[in-house]
Amino acid sequence: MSGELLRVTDLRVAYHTPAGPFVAVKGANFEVGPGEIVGVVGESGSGKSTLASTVMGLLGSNASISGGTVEYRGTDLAGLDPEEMRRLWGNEIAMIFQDPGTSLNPVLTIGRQLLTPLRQREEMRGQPDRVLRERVIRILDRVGLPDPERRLNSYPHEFSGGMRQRVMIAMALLSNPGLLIADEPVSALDVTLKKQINELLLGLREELGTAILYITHDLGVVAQVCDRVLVMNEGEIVETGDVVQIFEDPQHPYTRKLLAASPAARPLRREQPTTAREGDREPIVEARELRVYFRERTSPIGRLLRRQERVVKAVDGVDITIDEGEIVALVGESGSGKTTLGRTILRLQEETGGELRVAGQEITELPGGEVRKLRARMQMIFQDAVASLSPRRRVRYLLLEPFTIHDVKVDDPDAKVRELLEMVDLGGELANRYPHELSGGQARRVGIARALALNPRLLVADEPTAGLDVSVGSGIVDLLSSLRERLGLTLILITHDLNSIRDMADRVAVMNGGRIVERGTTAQILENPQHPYTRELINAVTIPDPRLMRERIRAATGRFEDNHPKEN
Amino acid sequence: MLAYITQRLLSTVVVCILIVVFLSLLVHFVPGDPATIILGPRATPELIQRVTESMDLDKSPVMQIVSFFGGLLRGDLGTDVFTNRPIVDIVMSVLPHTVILALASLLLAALVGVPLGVLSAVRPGSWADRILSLVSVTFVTIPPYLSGLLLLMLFSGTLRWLPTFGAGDPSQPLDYLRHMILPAVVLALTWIGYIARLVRGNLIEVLSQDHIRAARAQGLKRRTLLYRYALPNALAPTVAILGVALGGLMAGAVFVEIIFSRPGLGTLITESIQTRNYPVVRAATLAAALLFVLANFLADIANAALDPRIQLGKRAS
Amino acid sequence: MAQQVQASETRRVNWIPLADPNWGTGGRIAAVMVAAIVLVAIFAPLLAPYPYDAQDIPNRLQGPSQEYLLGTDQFGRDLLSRVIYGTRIALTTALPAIGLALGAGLVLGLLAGYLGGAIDTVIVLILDTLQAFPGVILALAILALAGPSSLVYVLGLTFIPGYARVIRAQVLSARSQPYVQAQRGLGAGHLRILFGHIFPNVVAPVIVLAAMDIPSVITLEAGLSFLGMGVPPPSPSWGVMLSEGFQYMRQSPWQIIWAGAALVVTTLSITLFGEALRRVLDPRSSNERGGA
Amino acid sequence: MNRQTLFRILAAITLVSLLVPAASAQEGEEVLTVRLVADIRNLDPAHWFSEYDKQVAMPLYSGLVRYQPGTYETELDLAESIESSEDGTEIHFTLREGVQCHGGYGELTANDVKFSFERFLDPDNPSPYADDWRPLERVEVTDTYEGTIVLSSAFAPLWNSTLPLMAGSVVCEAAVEEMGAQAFGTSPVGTGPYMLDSWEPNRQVVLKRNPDYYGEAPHYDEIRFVVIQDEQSAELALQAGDVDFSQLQLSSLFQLERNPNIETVVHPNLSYRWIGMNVENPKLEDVRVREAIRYAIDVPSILIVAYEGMVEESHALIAEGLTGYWEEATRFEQELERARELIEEAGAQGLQLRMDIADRAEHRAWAQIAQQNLREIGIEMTINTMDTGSFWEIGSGNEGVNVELFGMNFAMEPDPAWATMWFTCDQVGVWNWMRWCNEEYDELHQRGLVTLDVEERDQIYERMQQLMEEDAVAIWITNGSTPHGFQAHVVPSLSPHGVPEFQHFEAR
Repeated sequence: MSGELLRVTDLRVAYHTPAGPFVAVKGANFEVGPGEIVGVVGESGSGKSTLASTVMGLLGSNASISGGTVEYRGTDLAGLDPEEMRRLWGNEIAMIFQDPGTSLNPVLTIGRQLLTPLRQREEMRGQPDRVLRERVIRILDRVGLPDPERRLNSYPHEFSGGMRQRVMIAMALLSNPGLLIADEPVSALDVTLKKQINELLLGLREELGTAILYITHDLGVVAQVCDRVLVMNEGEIVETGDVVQIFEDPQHPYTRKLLAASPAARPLRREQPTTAREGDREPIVEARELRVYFRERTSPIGRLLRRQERVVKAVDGVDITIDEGEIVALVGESGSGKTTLGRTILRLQEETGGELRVAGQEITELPGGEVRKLRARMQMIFQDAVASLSPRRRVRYLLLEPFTIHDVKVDDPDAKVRELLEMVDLGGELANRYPHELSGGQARRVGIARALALNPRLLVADEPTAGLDVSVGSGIVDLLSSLRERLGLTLILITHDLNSIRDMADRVAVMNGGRIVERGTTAQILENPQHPYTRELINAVTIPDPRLMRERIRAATGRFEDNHPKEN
Repeated sequence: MLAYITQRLLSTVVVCILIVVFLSLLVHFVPGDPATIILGPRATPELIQRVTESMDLDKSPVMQIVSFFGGLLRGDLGTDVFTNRPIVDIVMSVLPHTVILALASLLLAALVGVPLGVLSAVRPGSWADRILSLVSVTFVTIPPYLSGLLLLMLFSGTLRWLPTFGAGDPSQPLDYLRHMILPAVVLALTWIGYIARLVRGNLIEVLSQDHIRAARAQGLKRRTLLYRYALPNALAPTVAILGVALGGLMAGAVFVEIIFSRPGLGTLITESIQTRNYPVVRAATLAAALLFVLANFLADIANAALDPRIQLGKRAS
Repeated sequence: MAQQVQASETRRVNWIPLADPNWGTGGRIAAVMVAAIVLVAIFAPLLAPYPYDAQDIPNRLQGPSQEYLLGTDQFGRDLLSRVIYGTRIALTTALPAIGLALGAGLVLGLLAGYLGGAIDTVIVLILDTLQAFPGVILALAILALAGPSSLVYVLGLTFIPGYARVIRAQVLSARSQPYVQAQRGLGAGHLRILFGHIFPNVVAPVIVLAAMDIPSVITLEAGLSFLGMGVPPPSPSWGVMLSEGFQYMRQSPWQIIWAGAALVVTTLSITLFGEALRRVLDPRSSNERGGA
Repeated sequence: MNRQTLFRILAAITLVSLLVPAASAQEGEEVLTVRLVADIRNLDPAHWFSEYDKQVAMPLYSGLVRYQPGTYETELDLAESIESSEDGTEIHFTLREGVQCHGGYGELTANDVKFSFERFLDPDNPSPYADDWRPLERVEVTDTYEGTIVLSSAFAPLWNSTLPLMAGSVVCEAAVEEMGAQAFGTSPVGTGPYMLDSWEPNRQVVLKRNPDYYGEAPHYDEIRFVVIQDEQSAELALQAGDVDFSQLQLSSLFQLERNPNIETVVHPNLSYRWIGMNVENPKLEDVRVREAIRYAIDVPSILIVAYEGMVEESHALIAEGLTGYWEEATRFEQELERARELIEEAGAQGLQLRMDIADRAEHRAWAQIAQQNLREIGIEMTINTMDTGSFWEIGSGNEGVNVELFGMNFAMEPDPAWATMWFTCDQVGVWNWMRWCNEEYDELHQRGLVTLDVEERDQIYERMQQLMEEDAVAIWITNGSTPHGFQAHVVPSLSPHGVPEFQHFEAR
């Protein structure tokens, strides 16, 4: 066996589109050694996922290799027939996918999904079921799934996201593959889970010697897990090298740009030009004991039967005051109630109890018409930017709609649209597009422009950078900052990523389980967290600093009591 | 689950009440005095009076409904004015024929339609797919009265392989089956096309999903992938839609039963409408509606069994 | 990613020319067929060589000849003319019926889906009831009530639940979409949200459904005519032609051949057209592509 | 042999066995399979509903007299002797001895006869057929086997249609008493050559030979009536040999005549069919308009299209072969010129009319031809098809005035009184949809009922038909025909107007 497990030589991959071929990978050269973790990092469209699929041999029918070779242990994968390829899969090369929610078969028990491929392995022929089961249970135990024997009969939807990803990993590792291709394995997960899974992968590498080709857009994750890294841009590998070297001494301008755009690279906001302490200035939002409970939706007939209703306490007694002109970040993991709180402040969600005053006005009792008028003054930027724009309306219509709704005369609609688009650094030519014809960043900007159309005083931005490439995300952050300066907005930022607000937020409120567990200035929270949950959050955040991340992993091995192994 | 069943039962009851209300109102407004029509030219006024009374037609619609449900609770739907038989007996005597026909054609349709759909879905856009798709669309669009008569002419008339009429003798299973073949095939044709199309569409969608790609990446055999992994996913929504589409089956059954001279709910209801035999129309329609509700219920359960994510009792939205 | 970029480029609907690749060959053929069928219906008086009810009893039940290209029926009426006018009957009963079902379904579905609660429950129960009625039987019962002039309404009625359900489901799913939340966030009223934003999203799938349902209505109309409850004579409904044709099948099979062919070709064309339309209007389901 | 092969073989065997008809009935039993157009409903002689009820019921019962097979000549049946008094009001009969009821209900006596006839007039359970026994005062039982039917007046239809048909069928009193009048309709007990074996609604009715029958045993051991509504299916069933005897539609005859295994027979029918014109409707008040319509409508064309030209045109109410047949009725032919003149005279140009018909193929044909014919004389006529149920209602009550033209079939029994009774004045708003009222006609109808002399009755009924013709209230189409097809091995017995008499069927 030669030194390399995987050797990719001058690989070119093209998609066939009606408009002609589109080359997604333009001559990639790299290799992966046994037991090595190689990161492939790049933004959307950089071709990194295509690269992963190509190596795996899972290209769709609309794409093909147009040049170069992919050799695994010296065998050219392109030369294999489907049956040989199939044998390779699972046995030699395994893959874990981005979204554990959709990558498991929803209608089969996980036991079956683990046993079926095992049963089809040649070396497993003739083995009694009991042996296979034991093996499955062992590996599930290994990836940290509690009570694996019983959970064999569970369906994927009965697991949490993190557990599903563990099951996926177990599945990939069933027969000790030499190479594991991990396509964004953690990007759909919350920060703490992200960390746990990455730690698990590292541990498994140590234990089994599996090489990992790790695809990600997150430089922090690369810093955390990879030995070497390939930086991809527009189908080309622009830089490759040892992870510490790349992060500390990037050569290619694109790599530098990427690192600079990373939110963690931004300076921490220390000076507080607009506000000193809570309550100093005119409070624009005051919530006392605010509660929002959700009941399970039942039909009237079901209600007649007085079925037990399950109540989810999304917001459970929150006090918060936000002053005029402030930027306050609500930070927490999914399910912490941060989005619900934001929506409730804007009266997009009925509260269950408590008081809520906006601009000095008690708004919980306001009739619908009054609330609607109030909407001109307070706006929201939604997390899913494209979906929050009505799909059958053009941008122009969407941007002018706030004026129509609130009966504001617009003298020159075209000029207004252009003005709004310019405000968010977009060209006027976008006015005639439909939302789905916009990129994620453009849609977000249109959402912001629409929210700002009526000059609101209060803006709630729900995960404004989530799902965006780092450079686009940092653009949005810059935009929001400058708008705040220019317009004197009050901003509530809802985010799970503490990094993304480090140079923006004046104050931070950390939420967990519907309550605010800690609050303080951004610097206080980030540099001197008090609450254990806050500390855990901060600890879990990935930062593009390989040394720091490795430090943390080492420190964490004792602290995270999951079943994953200690480093040797 | 119990709560779900209770809820289903309650809504079934409401549906039944609405159906009876609707039919009673219909009786009230439909031209044609049932008694006169039933008795024919020779009816005497006293006789008309008697029939009117025995059909509850002298009562207000509200009272008709009340007395109908009163009877229903006692398992008594009244007596047919023509034959003086209990209407329950009449409906129950034809009901099995319709149910068995429906089940047989559904089974047939599933046995043929699912493989057809799979065959198309494996290679979408191929010639086999194009031809199968055209065939299934044609099956869906050919009305049962057309295919029924043509098949009857061919297999019973010209070739004389199969009987020309009736349901056969239930006590002789083989004979009964022989009589079932053509009607079931005719009724199944539409369904074969329908199921094939549903399965094809769903399967193509499932095959493009991440979990299939993930399963492929584990080196599963193609057959395993297709039949064990993808097909169950594709069947769940198919089954759910079939439940609702069962209503269409009754419509087809009307034609099939007439053409093949089979006793059944379809023939009973159409005939009773023509003769204004309202108590029978009401009872038989109710039976048809209950069949539909039951079929839907079973489809929902089957759907939940096929797809563990679906929890019965959660309102589908 | 490359695929997405490509998809969004083709997503723009190309109405007039059939250039959108989502149409597919079959879809284009079907579209042309549908156009032809509509034209035949509109220009029936110009195309038909004879009035559809002109009798020529001495020449009854003839096969195709120079005088009567497709032959004659039992009254000696020209089958070609009757088939041509039959297109008219099929479309003039199917289109208003579907329009009616669509209208009523929209109102019910929008109300039920958007308002929810007790109104939703009541509407759903009514729909359940309508649906639990076997369609043909409901139609027969009401036709007996209101006479043949009510045909269009009856046909429409039996199709209401389908639309109402689809629309309700669409509204329910749209209601939970971020863009509806966003509209509320902008301060938009219910009417604006319902008609300005949800409605346009609901309409496309429903239009497709309507296109797919037209054949069903035509078939049902023909079926009712077959049972003797359809359009009154001497209107040349294909269903009437079929049922009468069967009676004379032994003497002259031409009537069922032509009427059956017209029925099947028309329903087939419209169905395939509807499918293609769905691919074009809703490219998210474009994995359906490649159908016949 | 592996599993798959085995499975294939099993499947093949199943398929083949399905194609082989199951052996029907017991060996050696002769079964006659007869198609019924619609299911039967009630077999009680006093409460039957349809023609098919009657056809199935007739073999179950015996009467005092019966028609000789294939004729309207009566002969003795249950009665050993039967005599009418001079004035026709007292009919004395003596029964055969030892006639046994089906199912062990004992010997038939004069009491059963009394019970059977008097129940028609039972006020507690009135029969729709009470008219058949309208003048009946009582039946006096003078001895176990002897009795006298006492009428209030002479009753001409008694011998023609009452005694030899359903109204003369004798039921067993004990059975009716035991099971009640309601249940009797579905489990009839008589003394006829056949008895009811089973009846599965919408599927089949089976009659079995009565082993204790007093007369000559009928040929078939079993008669199986199967319901086949659809005409094409029935024709196929006959062709395929699944059915031995079937009523047909005329258009089937062409095909069946070519089949050497099938024989067909066409009898004229008794029923009378006409296009009626409502004289009370303002549009048709003027007799000239009605005459014009009568001149316009081309009945021979109707006969070609609706009946394949295989029936005779009728020119008056009463069918040929019955008392009262009017030979000299005017043969109207299409005379468009004359029709147009009449319209002009009446000033009825541009008249718009509506014809109401029940949705039946033959009526649709009438209406469409009439529509074309009337267009020639400048009358636009629309066709209003209705389902049978709605149609039966349109002529009733005062609403009936709105009827304009209508197509109609009336069934009939072999006595002219059953035809003329519907057009009297008191039937206006009931069944007289022409709303034509003529005092002389009404008087003649009454006289016809009590007149026993055949020639005198002939004159009465001819005059009545003449009155109808003068007022141009109807366009007579035909009495129709009843085509039947049967396997060549069957020797059927049919009345002169084509009513099958199953008890007399034989095999070749």
